Amino acid sequence: MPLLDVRNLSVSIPTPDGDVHAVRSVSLQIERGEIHGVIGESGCGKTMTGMATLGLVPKGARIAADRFHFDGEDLGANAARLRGRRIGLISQDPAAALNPVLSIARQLDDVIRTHRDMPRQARRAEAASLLAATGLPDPERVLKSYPHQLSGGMQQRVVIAQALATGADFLIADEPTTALDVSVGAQVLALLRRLVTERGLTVLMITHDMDVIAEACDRATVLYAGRSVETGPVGAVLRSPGHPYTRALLSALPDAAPHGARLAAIDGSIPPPRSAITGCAFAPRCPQAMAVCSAAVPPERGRDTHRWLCHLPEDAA
Amino acid sequence: MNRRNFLKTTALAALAATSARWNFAMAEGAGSIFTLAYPTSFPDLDPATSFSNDGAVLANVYEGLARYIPATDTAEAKIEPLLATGWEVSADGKTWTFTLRDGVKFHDGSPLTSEAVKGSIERTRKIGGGASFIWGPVTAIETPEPLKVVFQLSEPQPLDLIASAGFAAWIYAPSVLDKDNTWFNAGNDGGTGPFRISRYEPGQRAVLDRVDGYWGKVPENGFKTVSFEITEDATLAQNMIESAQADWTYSLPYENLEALKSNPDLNVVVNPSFETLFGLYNVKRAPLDKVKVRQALSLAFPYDDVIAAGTSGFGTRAKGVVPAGIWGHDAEAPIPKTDLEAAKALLAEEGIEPGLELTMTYSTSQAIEAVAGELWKANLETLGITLKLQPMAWEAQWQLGKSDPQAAQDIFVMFWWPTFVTPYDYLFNLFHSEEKPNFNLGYYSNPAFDAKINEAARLSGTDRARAEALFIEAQRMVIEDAAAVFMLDQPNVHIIRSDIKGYTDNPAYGHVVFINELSR
Amino acid sequence: MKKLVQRLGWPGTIALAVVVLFAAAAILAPWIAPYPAQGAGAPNVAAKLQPPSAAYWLGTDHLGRDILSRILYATRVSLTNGVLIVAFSLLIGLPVGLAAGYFGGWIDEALMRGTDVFLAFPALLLAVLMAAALGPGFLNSIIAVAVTWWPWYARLARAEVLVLRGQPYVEAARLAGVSHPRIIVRHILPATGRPLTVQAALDVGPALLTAAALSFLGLGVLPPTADWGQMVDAGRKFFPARWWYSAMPGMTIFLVALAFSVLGDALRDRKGGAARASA
Amino acid sequence: MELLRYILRRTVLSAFVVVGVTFLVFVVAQVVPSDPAALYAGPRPTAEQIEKARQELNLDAPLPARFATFATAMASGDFGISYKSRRLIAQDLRAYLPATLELAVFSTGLALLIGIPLGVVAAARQGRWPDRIGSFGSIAAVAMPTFFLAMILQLVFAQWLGVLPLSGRLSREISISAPLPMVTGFNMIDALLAGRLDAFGDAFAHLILPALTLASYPAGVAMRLTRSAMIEILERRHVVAARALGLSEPRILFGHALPNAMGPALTVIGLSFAYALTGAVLVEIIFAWPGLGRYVSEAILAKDFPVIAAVTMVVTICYVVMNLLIDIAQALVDPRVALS
Repeated sequence: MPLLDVRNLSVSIPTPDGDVHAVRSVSLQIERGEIHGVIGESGCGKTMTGMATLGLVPKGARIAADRFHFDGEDLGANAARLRGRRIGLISQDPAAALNPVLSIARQLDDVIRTHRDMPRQARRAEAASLLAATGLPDPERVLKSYPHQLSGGMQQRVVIAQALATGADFLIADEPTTALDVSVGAQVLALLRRLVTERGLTVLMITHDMDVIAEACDRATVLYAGRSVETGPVGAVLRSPGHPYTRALLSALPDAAPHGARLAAIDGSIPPPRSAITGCAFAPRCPQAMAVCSAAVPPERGRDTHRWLCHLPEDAA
Repeated sequence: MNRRNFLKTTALAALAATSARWNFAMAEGAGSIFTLAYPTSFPDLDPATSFSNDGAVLANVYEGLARYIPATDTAEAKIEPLLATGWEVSADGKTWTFTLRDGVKFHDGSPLTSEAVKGSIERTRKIGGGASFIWGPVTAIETPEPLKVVFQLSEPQPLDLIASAGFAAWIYAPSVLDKDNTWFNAGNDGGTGPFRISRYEPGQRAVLDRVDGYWGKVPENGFKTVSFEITEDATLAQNMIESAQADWTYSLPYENLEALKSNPDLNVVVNPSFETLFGLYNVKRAPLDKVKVRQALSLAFPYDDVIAAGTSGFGTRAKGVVPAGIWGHDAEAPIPKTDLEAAKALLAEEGIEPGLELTMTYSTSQAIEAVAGELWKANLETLGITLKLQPMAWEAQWQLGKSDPQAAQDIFVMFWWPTFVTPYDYLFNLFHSEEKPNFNLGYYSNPAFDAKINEAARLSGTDRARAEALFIEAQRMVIEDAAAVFMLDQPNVHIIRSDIKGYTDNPAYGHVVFINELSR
Repeated sequence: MKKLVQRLGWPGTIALAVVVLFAAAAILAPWIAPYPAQGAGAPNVAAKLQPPSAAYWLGTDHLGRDILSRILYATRVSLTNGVLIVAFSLLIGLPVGLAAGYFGGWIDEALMRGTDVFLAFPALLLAVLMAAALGPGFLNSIIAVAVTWWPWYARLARAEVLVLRGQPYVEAARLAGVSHPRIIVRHILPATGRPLTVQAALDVGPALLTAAALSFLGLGVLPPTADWGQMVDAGRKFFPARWWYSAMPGMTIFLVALAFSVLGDALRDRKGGAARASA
Repeated sequence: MELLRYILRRTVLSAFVVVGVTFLVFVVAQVVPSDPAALYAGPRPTAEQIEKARQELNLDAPLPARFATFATAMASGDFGISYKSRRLIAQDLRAYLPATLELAVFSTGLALLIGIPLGVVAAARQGRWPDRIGSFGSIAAVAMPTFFLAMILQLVFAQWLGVLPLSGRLSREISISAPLPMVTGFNMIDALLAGRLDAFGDAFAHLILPALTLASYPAGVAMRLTRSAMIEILERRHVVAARALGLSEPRILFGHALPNAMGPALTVIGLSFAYALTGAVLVEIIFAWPGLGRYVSEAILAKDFPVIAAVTMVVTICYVVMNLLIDIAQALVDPRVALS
C-alpha cells in the first residue's frame, strides 16, 4: 500500500481575472523508503503538488482529487494535523527558510519543544545530535550562530535537522540543491540517501534537474502543464522514455547531444495556466502529434510499473 | 493555580482595592487638614517682594502691624491692632508712633522688637521690589524702646492704612534679613503667624503646619495642617470641592454657581470685592481724543448684558473706578446707561462716519473680559464701528500699552485691586499723569485732577472725611471726561464646605483665608 | 460612482463624501446655518447655555449663540487651517527636498542638517513659540504649525528624488544636455508629486488637530470668529454639566480628521493606481 | 568596531543639532517683542523697579556678548533663573522633568502594549473582521483630538465610574500627610524604594488615564506599522517553513514573525516618546500633571525666555539621545547588522 497515494489531484486558485489551474490532474504513488523524483519545467505544478500535500496552498485555493491519501488518511481533511508530525518540508533556498533574527539553537528548540515534552537540557542535547546526524562539524558552534553566519550547505543541513526534529518520516524536498553549488548539492543528496536508509524515511524530491533524478531517485514522475504524463523506475524512464515530452526533455540535456551540436530546444511554450486544455496538453509541441491527440485524452500505456499517457502505441519510441 | 493565574488574580485584586476609594471623601485623617483648591501658583514667597496670589499663603505665615476690617451692614470699617497694640499720629500728620504687642515670638523663637520691625521694613525698601513703594513717604524709623517704633514721614500719609496693607507690610525675624529670594522660594519663612511653611512643591502645592506658642487665640479643634493645592483647571477645582477633596476654592464659572448653591454640603459666599473692571480710552489718539466720542462708546456699552452673561448676575454696576465697600466709593456717581440712540447722536455730532475701526486689548485668561468685548462689539456694529478684539497674555498686553500711545491700543481693558485700602491707589495709578506710561494706559492727563488727589492723599491720614470728599470730586472729573468705561465690580465668590465654621470674607486681602479663625 | 467605489473602496468613498460635505458647509455656511448672525458671532444672551433642543439642534454657548451655526462658520477657519498648513509645508518642504535630493553633495548635507535642527526642535513647542511670537490670528497660527511641518515633506521629497535620480531616463535626459531646472520640473516633480499629495491628504487630519490644539491654548483665531479647538476650550469649564458645548465641536474635529485619514489611506493603496515609487 | 564609529558620528551630529536648536531659541527670543525687565521686576513694578531690573539682567549688553553668556551658561547646565518667578530653573526642572518622563515612559509602554498585539492579530486575520475593526480603530485613535479624549476619559472613568482618580500624580492623603521622599522623581520607583505599596498603587492609578490619552495616537500608529510589516513578513519563506514544521499559529506569529517586525516598533517608541515630551501640554493641563509641557507653555505665553530656552534644551537633548538609542537598537535588533 503506497505511503502517498494521489489520483487525479487538481488545485485551482481563484483570481479576479479567472481561475489559475496550478495542478490539473496529477497521479502519484510513493512507496515507503523510496526517494521519488517529480520533474518538470517551472510552472508545471510540481511545487504546488508538494504544498497541497502539506496543506499549505494559498488562501481560497480549491483542492480536488479522486484519491489523496497519506498512510491511509485523507489529506484533504488531515493535512494540517499531519504537517510537521508525519510530513516535513525541505525548502529550496535554505537562507530564506531560516529565521534571520533568531539563533539556530532557538529555531531548533522551538521545533523540538512543539513535538516532544523534554526538559531544556535534554532538548539542547537532542538539537546537537540532530545537527551531528546531518554531518555538521562542531554542532555547538552552529547552535550559537545565526543563519547568515553559515554557508549554504550548512544552512541546508540545519533545515534538514529541523525536519528530522519533527519526527516526520515523509520529507518533501522542494529543489533542495538548486540554490547550492554542484559539489555541496551532491553531498546534500548523499545525506538524504543516507537518512532514508538509516531512518527508513521516504522522500518526495521535487526538481527540474534530470541529474538529481538520475543520481538520487528510485522512481520518477514527469509533470507537464499540471498533469503527470509519465511515471516509472528511474532506469526505465531515462533509458526508454515512453512519453514524447520526456524524450524531448532528455534530448535537451548537454551530455546527451554530440559534441558541438546545438541543444535540441523544444519549440513553442507551455499552455497558459488559466486556459482549459482538451486532449493531450503536449499536443501543440509534440513532433509526433496526430489529429486525435488534441481531441481526446490520451490513454495510459506502458510496461508493468513504467506507465505514460500517449496516443502512440508502446513501441513507437 | 499555575504561576500566570496567580499573578493575574493578585493584580486584579490590587486594582479593585485601590479603585473602590477614589470617589468618596478623603480618608478620616482629613479632620485636621484644611485643603484649598487654589487656581494659581505662588510666584514669590519672599515677604519683601511678594505682590501676587502668594499673599494667600503669606497672610497665614506672617503678620503686619495692623489689619483692615471692611465695613459690614452692621459695623463701620476699622483698622484692627495686630502686632501693634495701638498707634498715634502727630498733629502735622508726619510722625506716627506704634506700640508693639508684648510676648510675641517669631518662628525661630526670637522676640518681636522695634528693631525687628525697623529691620523688616528697611530690608523691604532696600530690595525695592513688589509693593515696597507704599513706604515711599517714610524718611526715618526710630526705635526709642524695645516695644515702641516711631516713623518720620516726608509728608502726611495714612500710615495706619499702609501698615495694614496686604503686601510689603509683613514683619519678619531679624535672623532672615540676610536671606535671598531663592531661600524664601525654597519654602522657608521667618514670620510670627499661626502657621509655618513646611513644604513648597512648585506647580503642585504649598503645605503649612501649625506653630505651637502662637500669641493669638486658637479656636478649639482648629486645623493642624493647611494644604494649598494648585489647581489651575476650574473643572478639577469644582470636582474637588464637590467630592470633599478640598474645603475651599474660588474662580469657578459663574454659570455653575446656581448648581453649587443647591448643594447642601457647600456654602457659596458672595461679597463685593475691591476688584473692578474697566476699559481705559486712549485719549492721545484720534478719534478718542474727543470727549463726545468717548461718551458715545460708553453709552453703547451693554452694562446689564455683560453682568448677566459674564457673571450670571452676581456682578454689580461700577460707579466709577473706586468699587463699593471702600471709603471714597461714590454711590450716586453720574454713570451712563446703555443708550444706542444717544450714542448715535453724539457720533453724528462729532462727524464720525461708519467704518471706524478700534482695537480693544484684554487678557486671554479673563473670561469676563472676552464676554464684555464680544457684547460691546455687537452693539458698536449697529453704530458702524468695528471693534477689533485682541486677547493677549497680560505681559504682552501691558508691554503694548506702555509703548508709544500712537501705536498702542484704543481701549485697554483690565481689572485693578488696591495695594492697600485707599481710593488713591486706583486714581493715582490709573489716571495720574505719567511721562513714561506705567499703569495710566489711557494716557489721561489732567493737572487739576492730579493736584486734587494728591491733596486728598495727604489728608487721608489726619482728616479722612475731607479726603473722601476730595476723592469723590476727583472721580467725577474722570467720569465727566469719560476717560474710561467703568464696566462692573467683580463679586468675591468663595465656595466653602458647610462643615467649616468661622469663615468671613475680607476683600481688603484678595482671595486670602485666615485659616487660624476656622475649625471643622 | 461605481468606478469611484471600485477605485477607493467603500470607506474611501464615504470619507471623500464627508470631506466634500464639510467643504460645502464651509462655503455655504451663511446660507445653511440656522442662525447666520450668531454663527458670525452675534451674541444672544437670553438663550445662554441651553441644551440641544428643537430651536437649537446642538444647544447654545456661553453667549447664547447656536452651536450648530458656530460650528458651520468655524468650518471655514478650521478646515482651511488644516489644508493651508499642509499646503504651506509642501511649499517650503518640496523645494528644499528636491534641491537636497537632486544636487546632493554639500547642498544636500547643509539642507538636511538644517532640517534636522527643525525636526529636533519639539514640534508643538516650536509651534506654540511661533504663535506667541507672531501673536494670535488665523494666518499666524498656520505659519506657526507649517514651520514645524515642512521638514517632514523635505525628507519625503528628498527620498523620492534620490530614487528617481537613479532612473535611467533621468540620466539619459542629463546626457542629452537638458538643463537641471527643466529636468526637475518635467521629470522629477511630476513623479514626486503623487506620493507627496497622498501624504498631504493623509496629513490634513493631524494638521487640523495641531491647529485645534494651538487654539485650545488660546493662540488661534481672534474672537468673535470661532474655530473648533477654541470652542472645545471655551466649553471646558462647563463640562460635564453642559456637555454639549465641548462635545459637539470635539466630535466634529474627530469626524473630519477621521475622514481625511481614511481618504488618505484609500488614496495610498488605491487599487490599480500607479505603483508607488518608494516603499 | 563599526558600531562604535557609528555612535561617535551620530553623537557629533547630535551635538551640532543641539547647538543649532540653542541658536534658534536665542534668535526667536530676540525677534519676539518682549520686555524681560518688566517681567523680572514682578507683577506690578514701578518705572524705577523696571529700570533696576534692566541693569540687573544687563539687557543693554551687545547681542554677541549676550549669546556668549547664554551659551556658556547652557553648556555648564546653569539654566539661570526664571524671569517670572525668579526661581532657579534647575530646581523646577528637577521637579517637572521626571513627571513628564514618567508619563512618557508609561504612555509609550501602553502604546506598544495596545498597538503591537492588535497589529499582529490584524495581519494574521487579514481582511476578516479583526483586521477591519483593528484598522478602523487605529485610524480613529490617530484622528481623535487628545484634549477631547482626555475630557471623555475623565468623565467616564473618574466622575461616573469613580474607578480612577481624576487628576494629579498622587492622591492628597499621601502627598499632604505622608509625602514620598523624592529620589528619582518617578513616583512608582520612589514608592518602591520607600517600601510604600499603597503609594505605588496610588501612583499607578493616577498614571493610567493621562497615559492612556497620550498613548492613543502612538498606539494607532504602532498598530498600522506593525500590521503592514507583519503582512509582508508572513509571506516570507521562513514563516512557511515554520508552519511546515508544525509550529502552532501563535508561536509562529509572536515567536517567529514578530521579532522581524521590531523595526516599526522601535520607530513607534521614538515617535511616542517625542509626542509625550511635547504633545503632553494639553494632557498635563487637563489632568493637572505638573510636567514640562505646562511649565513651558506658561513660560511661552509670558515670554519667559530663560525657561523656554532651558526646557527646549532639555527636551531636545532627550530627543536626540532617544533617536540615537533607537538607531542603535534598530541595528542591535537585526543580528545581521549588529555582528557584521
